[in-house]
Amino acid sequence: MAKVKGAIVVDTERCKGCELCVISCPTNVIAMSRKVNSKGYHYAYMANPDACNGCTNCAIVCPDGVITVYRKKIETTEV
Amino acid sequence: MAKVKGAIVVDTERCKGCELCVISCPTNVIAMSRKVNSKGYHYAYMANPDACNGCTNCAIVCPDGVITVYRKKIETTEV
Amino acid sequence: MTEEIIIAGFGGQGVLSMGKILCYSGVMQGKEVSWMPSYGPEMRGGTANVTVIISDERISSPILNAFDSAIILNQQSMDKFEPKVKPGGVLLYDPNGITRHPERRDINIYRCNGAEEAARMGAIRSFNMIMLGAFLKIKPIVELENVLKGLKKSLPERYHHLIPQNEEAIHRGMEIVEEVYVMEKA
Amino acid sequence: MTEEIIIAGFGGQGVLSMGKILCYSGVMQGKEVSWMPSYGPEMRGGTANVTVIISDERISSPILNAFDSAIILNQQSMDKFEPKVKPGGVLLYDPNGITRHPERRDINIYRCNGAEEAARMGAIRSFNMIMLGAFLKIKPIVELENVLKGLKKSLPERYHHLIPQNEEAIHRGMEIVEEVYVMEKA
Amino acid sequence: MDEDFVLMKGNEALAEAAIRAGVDGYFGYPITPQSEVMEYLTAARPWERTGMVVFQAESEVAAINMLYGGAGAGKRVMTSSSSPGISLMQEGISYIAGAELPVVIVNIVRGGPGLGTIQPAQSDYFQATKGGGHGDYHLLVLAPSSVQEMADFVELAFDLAFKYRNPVMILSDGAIGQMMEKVKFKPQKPRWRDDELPEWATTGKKPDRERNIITSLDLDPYRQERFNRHLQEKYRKMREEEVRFETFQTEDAEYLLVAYGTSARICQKAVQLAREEGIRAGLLRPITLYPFPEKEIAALAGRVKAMLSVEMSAGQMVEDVRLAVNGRVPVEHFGRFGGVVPSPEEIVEALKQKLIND
Amino acid sequence: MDEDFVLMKGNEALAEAAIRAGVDGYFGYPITPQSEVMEYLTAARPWERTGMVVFQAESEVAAINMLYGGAGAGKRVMTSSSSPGISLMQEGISYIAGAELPVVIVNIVRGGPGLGTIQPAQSDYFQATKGGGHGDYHLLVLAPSSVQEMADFVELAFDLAFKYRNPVMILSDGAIGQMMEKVKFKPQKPRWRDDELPEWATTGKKPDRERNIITSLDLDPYRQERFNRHLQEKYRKMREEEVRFETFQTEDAEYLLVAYGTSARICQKAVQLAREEGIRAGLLRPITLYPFPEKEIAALAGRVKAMLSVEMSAGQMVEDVRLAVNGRVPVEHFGRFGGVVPSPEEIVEALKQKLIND
Amino acid sequence: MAEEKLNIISEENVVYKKTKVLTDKPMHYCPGCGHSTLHRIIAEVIEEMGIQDKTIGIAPVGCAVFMYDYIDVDSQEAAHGRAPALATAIKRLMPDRYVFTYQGDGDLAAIGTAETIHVCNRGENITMFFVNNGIYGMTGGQMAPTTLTGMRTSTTPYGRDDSLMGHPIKITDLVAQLPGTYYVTRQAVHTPAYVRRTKKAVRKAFEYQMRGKGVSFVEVVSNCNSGWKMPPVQAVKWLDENMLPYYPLGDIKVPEE
Amino acid sequence: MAEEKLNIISEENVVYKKTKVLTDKPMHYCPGCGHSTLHRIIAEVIEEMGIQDKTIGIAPVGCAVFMYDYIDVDSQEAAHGRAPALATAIKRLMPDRYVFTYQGDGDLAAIGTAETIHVCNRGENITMFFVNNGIYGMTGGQMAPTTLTGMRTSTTPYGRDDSLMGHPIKITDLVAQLPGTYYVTRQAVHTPAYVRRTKKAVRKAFEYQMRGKGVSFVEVVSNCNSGWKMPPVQAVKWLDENMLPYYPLGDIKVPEE
Ligand SMILES: Cc1ncc(C[n+]2csc(CCOP(=O)(O)OP(=O)(O)O)c2C)c(N)n1
Ligand SMILES: Cc1ncc(C[n+]2csc(CCOP(=O)(O)OP(=O)(O)O)c2C)c(N)n1
Ligand code: SF4
Ligand code: SF4
Ligand code: SF4
Ligand code: SF4
Ligand code: SF4
Ligand code: SF4
Ligand SMILES: [Mg+2]
Ligand SMILES: [Mg+2]
Repeated sequence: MAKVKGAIVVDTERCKGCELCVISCPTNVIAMSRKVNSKGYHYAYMANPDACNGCTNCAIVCPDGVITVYRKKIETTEV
Repeated sequence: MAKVKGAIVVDTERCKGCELCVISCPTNVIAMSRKVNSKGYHYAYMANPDACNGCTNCAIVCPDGVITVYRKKIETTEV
Repeated sequence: MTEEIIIAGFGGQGVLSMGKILCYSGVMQGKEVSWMPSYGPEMRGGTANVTVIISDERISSPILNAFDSAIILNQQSMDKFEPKVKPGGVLLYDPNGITRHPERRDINIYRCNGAEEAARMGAIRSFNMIMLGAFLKIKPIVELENVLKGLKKSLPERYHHLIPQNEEAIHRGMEIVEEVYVMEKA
Repeated sequence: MTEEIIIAGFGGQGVLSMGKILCYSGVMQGKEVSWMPSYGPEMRGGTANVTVIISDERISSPILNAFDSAIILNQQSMDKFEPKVKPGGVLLYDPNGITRHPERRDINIYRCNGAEEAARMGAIRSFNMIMLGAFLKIKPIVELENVLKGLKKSLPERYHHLIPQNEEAIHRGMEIVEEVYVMEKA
Repeated sequence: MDEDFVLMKGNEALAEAAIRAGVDGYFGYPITPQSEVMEYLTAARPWERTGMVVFQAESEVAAINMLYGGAGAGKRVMTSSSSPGISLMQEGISYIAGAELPVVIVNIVRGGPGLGTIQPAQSDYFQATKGGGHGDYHLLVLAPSSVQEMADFVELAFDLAFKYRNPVMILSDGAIGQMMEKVKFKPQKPRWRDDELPEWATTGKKPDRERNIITSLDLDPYRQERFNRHLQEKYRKMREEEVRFETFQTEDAEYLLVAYGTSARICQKAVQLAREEGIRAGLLRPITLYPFPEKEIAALAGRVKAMLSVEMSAGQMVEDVRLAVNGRVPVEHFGRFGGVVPSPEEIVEALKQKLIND
Repeated sequence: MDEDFVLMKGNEALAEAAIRAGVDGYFGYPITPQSEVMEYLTAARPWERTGMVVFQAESEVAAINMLYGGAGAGKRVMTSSSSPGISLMQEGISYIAGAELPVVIVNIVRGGPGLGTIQPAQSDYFQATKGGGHGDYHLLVLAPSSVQEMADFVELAFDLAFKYRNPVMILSDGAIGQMMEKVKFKPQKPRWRDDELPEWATTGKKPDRERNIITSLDLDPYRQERFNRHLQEKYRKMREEEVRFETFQTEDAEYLLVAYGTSARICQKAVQLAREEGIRAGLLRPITLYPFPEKEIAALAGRVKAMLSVEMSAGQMVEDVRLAVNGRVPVEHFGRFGGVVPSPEEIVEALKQKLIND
Repeated sequence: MAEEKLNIISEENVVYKKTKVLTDKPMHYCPGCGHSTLHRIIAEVIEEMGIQDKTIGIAPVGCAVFMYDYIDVDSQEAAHGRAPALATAIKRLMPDRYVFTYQGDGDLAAIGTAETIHVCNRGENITMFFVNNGIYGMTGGQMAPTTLTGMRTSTTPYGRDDSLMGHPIKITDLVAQLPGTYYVTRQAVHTPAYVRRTKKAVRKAFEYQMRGKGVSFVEVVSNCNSGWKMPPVQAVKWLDENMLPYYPLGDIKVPEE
Repeated sequence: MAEEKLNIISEENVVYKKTKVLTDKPMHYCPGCGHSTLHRIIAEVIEEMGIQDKTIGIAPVGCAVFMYDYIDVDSQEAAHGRAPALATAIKRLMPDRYVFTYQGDGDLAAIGTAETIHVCNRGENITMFFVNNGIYGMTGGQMAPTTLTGMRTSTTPYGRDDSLMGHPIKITDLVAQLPGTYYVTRQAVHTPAYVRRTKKAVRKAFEYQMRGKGVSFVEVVSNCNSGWKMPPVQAVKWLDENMLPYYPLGDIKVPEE
């Protein structure tokens, strides 16, 4: 059976830490880093990467367009 | 029996000859003089004074407010 | 030669176009000309007037306070411009509607019953051409031939058929103009 | 005496109010003072900074290009203001979030781990007072007594209960400030 | 007599000249004594002749900002108004100067301040030449003094506007706008084709170039200062290259009248009258008010005894005359204003009283 | 140390002073760097203290015309803005001058032209002093150079405005508006009662007087000219009576700096630095920019070797200095602009290069 | 009969004469111009309400610029389009006075649009009179935003082309949408019946101000004989046939009371 | 699993990335500001429609003043409130270009009201974007005409008082009344679903321009975290709870097609 797997890449230097992606992710993939970037913002990262299905919600809502989303169908074998 | 009689006085020097009074008089009292006032306007006058019933239409429509209207109940004897 | 003229009357009497035709006539005769109307809301229902200057030299101010000649077509204009004619100058007027006739004795006064004549001719709109003719009779500053050329230039093509009628009016004006008071020549 | 100070960091770090308290302290000590913030949209999400001048004389320009002292609270401000400290001057900074530490050797450099200390004290908002204490330790341009008066004047009445906490923070700052590089006295 | 001459009002001549110069767009709002400009344009249907856009805006504020947009797109656009309307445009004019946009603005001046009168005046000289809007900018200002110049200066104004990427003002007055004189027009020029538009214009970003941006904003004061120095350099170049003026009997003049526009016409007559009285008067007529013919006036200051600035204002250009003369000879002002036009006689009188009796 | 002093931004001090002066109404529109004026006023609730109206208008155009209305009704009304907003007000200002209405307009100048920058500048000098709007009018212009003066000049401005029935401008800049300094306020004054309003105001026609009319219109040019002469007479009187300035070390000065507002503060330091180098410099600070201290500068022209007009502009006030000096000594200009504030050191440098090396 | 007439013309028989709140100065308006009529109506209402000593009128730039010469109340002449701004300040500074604005269609619906919309949105407690003659009268008959489709004016000599200029704007309907207007009505003054109706509207408009209700807005569809280039009688006919169908008379927003 | 992830992150699997019509310059907007999102949407639509080389954008004075730094099209920066005037001229002089304006609520609904109303009445063939964040963001959070009742701003520190300032203006509903607007809609951008819907609206708005339909007007109700003094997540919640009830989302005027 095919399962859809997703991943995001956050341009952390340009992330402004607004957290709109966090609240928009249906699968709670994203959290805010405790570290700050050079602008002083805590930036978003995939805290829970396995849950990402590549729905693009986060990227679409990200004001600064700093998220790139990848998606792939992956064949899995039912256990 | 009482009959209502009217009369108007036109301030001919201030009349601008627009004729709005003429077309507003229900009893066709008013006409425009062939003479002009010092501004060059033909002015309104009571051409048919007997017909005036003092309804004030002419005065009310006169843009420049140059008409004064008088009205009086007059006792007449039916012939 | 410089001739400074005021033409003044009611709006609708053809004051402005009389001035324009006079100017075009001047141009046809190779003169410098200027035409300066009174403008703005005071025109409405009041007087219209135009200052016309015809000269051999470049014209300085188009706005004047004193005139060689005045062509006057109503009482208000008479009141306003009679005092502004230069001593020795010309005042031409149409007596129709004039209640106070000109009184000065240091200018030359002429009368032309233009409105009446225009009505008689059945061509009310030619009134201003009659007055123009009258004026040119008194002050032949432009030749008739150039006036006709000027008329042609100043009228849009579609009105050119009216030129003969206008010409006739000019001639009538020349004929009917009357002296009222003419100063003795010094 | 004239002391020209830049205080620079992120918006929200209390930069402007630190400057204001310093000024009020100066006023209490009978000095002339001026406080000039950076203003406008570049403040948003970027740096906030304020130029404070405390002097015995009337102050000329409130806007300066070189400073006796710089109190620096983030990397951007470090980049911008380290070069603008006058030779022999003072640079005080909080190392939290600083990636490139100051390098000049013609100025005196101090460090105060204010943010960390504020967190430790459970009073994050006292951060700026810790830094103020650190600065006053290095440059005691106003007496503590006047700083407390200044604090009182600059805070609205309803915040006066916070003064003891602020005082404590100032003392903490005085204690924890460290020398990083101090020039030899000439 | 040349049959090519026609008689036209100054306002109309300007409008016809605009069509013939291949102007792309006129945007305006009615106001006396210049409404004939738009009236002529709408009657002449230039959209059929050249494709020119003639547009009645909802206000002068809108009109001047339409100019900004149109000029930013590389088009040749103009407006006309009279004093109160021009005052309303000051923010927009400053923006246009700051964005370095070539536009032509016509002010047919009437007497002020406020609603004032509709009669001719020259009391907007300061506003035009020193900057009625905010910031260190200058318009290039042309002052026609005849109907012919009302026509001729339109194309000149556009040439200068595009040469310098700078707004140009034609500063005239109600007398010249309303009077008819004979005028001769140049033949029709085509409007610019799309591929002739300036390369800085916002015509749509082609793949082979960076996007074009029209703006007057730079928050960084040092860059802003650099930009302002560039503007100043432009103005210096204008002062070097664009000064235009006319002299009349200045060769042997002892007394110099300085006047522009309508007052210059009258001064020419005044010079004649003065000379008839044996006073050796002359006239310098600035055609560009900015840049002002300061060198020429300075040079004449070495030759005449005194100067009189004759203006239909309470005394504005006189400051520029004084700045040029720099104290070497007395400079006086004579003015009628609030809509009054001086006569040649009173100018001669003023010359005698203010300069000679002194 | 005087406990009565408080630290405030110039903008805030002006606002507080307005309340205390018993101002009736403030009408404005936000713009950097002066929005604190309205922000302070709305936070201070003066309507509860004095009944003062504080009103955010839909635009600067509306605001200036609200001033017209309010002042026409005899009330003490003011606005504040910064350069682009002040440009938008030019028509309204000309109307106010033409209707002889006493209002106070505050311009916290920023760098231009156009949207420019929000940093401090002095490039609206011409607009303020010569007339940015149309017609022969003048504002009376006060130039504060400290937060204390921002406060003090409000009441002064209203006094002068009502004395002359003329708009008064407080011309300041972003530095003075934004900086905090110590300031001391006068006690609260009451607002005028209805029966204290001027008798020309439109307060409602009482049976015992003719109706009052506020207008700037008179179509008759001769009456309009008469009215303009009346205005000119008023300006003459201002030049006679209202010139304000301050000098600093001019007694023995060989070189005179002329500067106002922020640049005057910096020049004071420059004078000290220059004197440390043995250059006998002095400073004249015009406090009124119109009327300009021309007599005082003319007098100094007899004593100093040269003058330097120091401005945060490309050179505007320098013209007034030159006009006052009238060629007797060299007058140069030094400016930083577009939002850049000069340093005392570069002023000394300019003094040496432009005046002494000459 | 002659005796009878003489008899009638005496003070006690007067049933209509010019109100004293109109001055004696002859109005400069063209013959038959509706501005004159509306001036008279306003003056009559001010007299009848006895509020002359508390009323401040604001004249526009437009033909009515000289309103202050005719209506005998304290008056201000506003810059073109800005009467509502003046009114806002005056009313807020003197809430117990009656403040009215008087504007033409160019003034109110073109250059002054922003002030019109915002004063109506804010609900300033004032009375606004709006004379819609579909043209710029004062400046010589140029197109106004309210000029009818196809109408010839001096800037639309071939007739207004809506595809270029948009449809004639119904600003009165627009302001009626705004929460700050309390009473919005469209009237006319070219027949005695209309005059009577308009007078009632004018009275209401002032009475609502008395009661602090916000903006009362009275549009008067009027004629501009000069701009339309028609004699008055023809103009009012044209008005009936062309203006009124597009600008129908009647109340647009009436208070629920 | 780690391998799988690596596997996924490669060009061919990209399902969303920043459009090339946005430049690489980081936007200066505050964290979470809707301006950024709307910029991105507009840029995406321009890319998708392939009209970058024919589009001219007009930036306002307001936080979006630097739009020209981010959206990679030829751009002009208008004076405060005047973007519609610029657009009118540009479109009339270059009818085959795509012209859009972008304005805030102060810009479009306060100082620029007259230009807004008239461009919409004339039906200029342009696309208008209107970011309604109920405040003057750029200048530090002063009241806008759209500021909600009771909302605190830096010029209404005790909350907007409608009895003094009038009700928050619904300018979008107003322009929908005008005959020159063809498509008028109110959208938002603070959730993925809203972003998707807004993108469709933006696309329509440009397509109608392509078809010469007049004004397409897209309001975006947005947040101003700095002006509202709230962190972004709280701001969008506040937006949902306060702005949207007063400014309900959805189409206001849709063409009958
Ligand atoms: C700023 C400004 N622009 C233009 C004018 C010229 N102007 C005077 S009245 C007017 C229009 C008048 O039309 P309207 O408001 O409809 O009044 P009406 O005369 O028709 O009653 C115009 C454009 C002006 N005085 N001021
Ligand atoms: C003529 C003028 N007046 C005022 C300003 C100051 N100003 C700049 S942006 C702005 C308002 C911005 O608010 P808005 O349009 O809502 O945009 P936002 O920043 O909220 O997106 C103001 C008043 C200006 N630049 N020009
Ligand atoms: S693509 Fe979807 S699932 Fe993956 S992080 Fe983004 S919002 Fe969450
Ligand atoms: S939405 Fe974008 S900017 Fe905001 S936290 Fe997420 S990645 Fe960062
Ligand atoms: S009062 Fe009536 S009847 Fe008499 S003239 Fe007037 S309109 Fe006619
Ligand atoms: S309505 Fe009045 S002005 Fe007109 S003709 Fe009659 S009396 Fe004369
Ligand atoms: S021009 Fe028109 S509006 Fe003006 S007075 Fe004449 S008719 Fe009335
Ligand atoms: S101030 Fe408001 S509108 Fe401006 S960028 Fe910040 S959040 Fe956005
Ligand atoms: Mg009208
Ligand atoms: Mg906003």
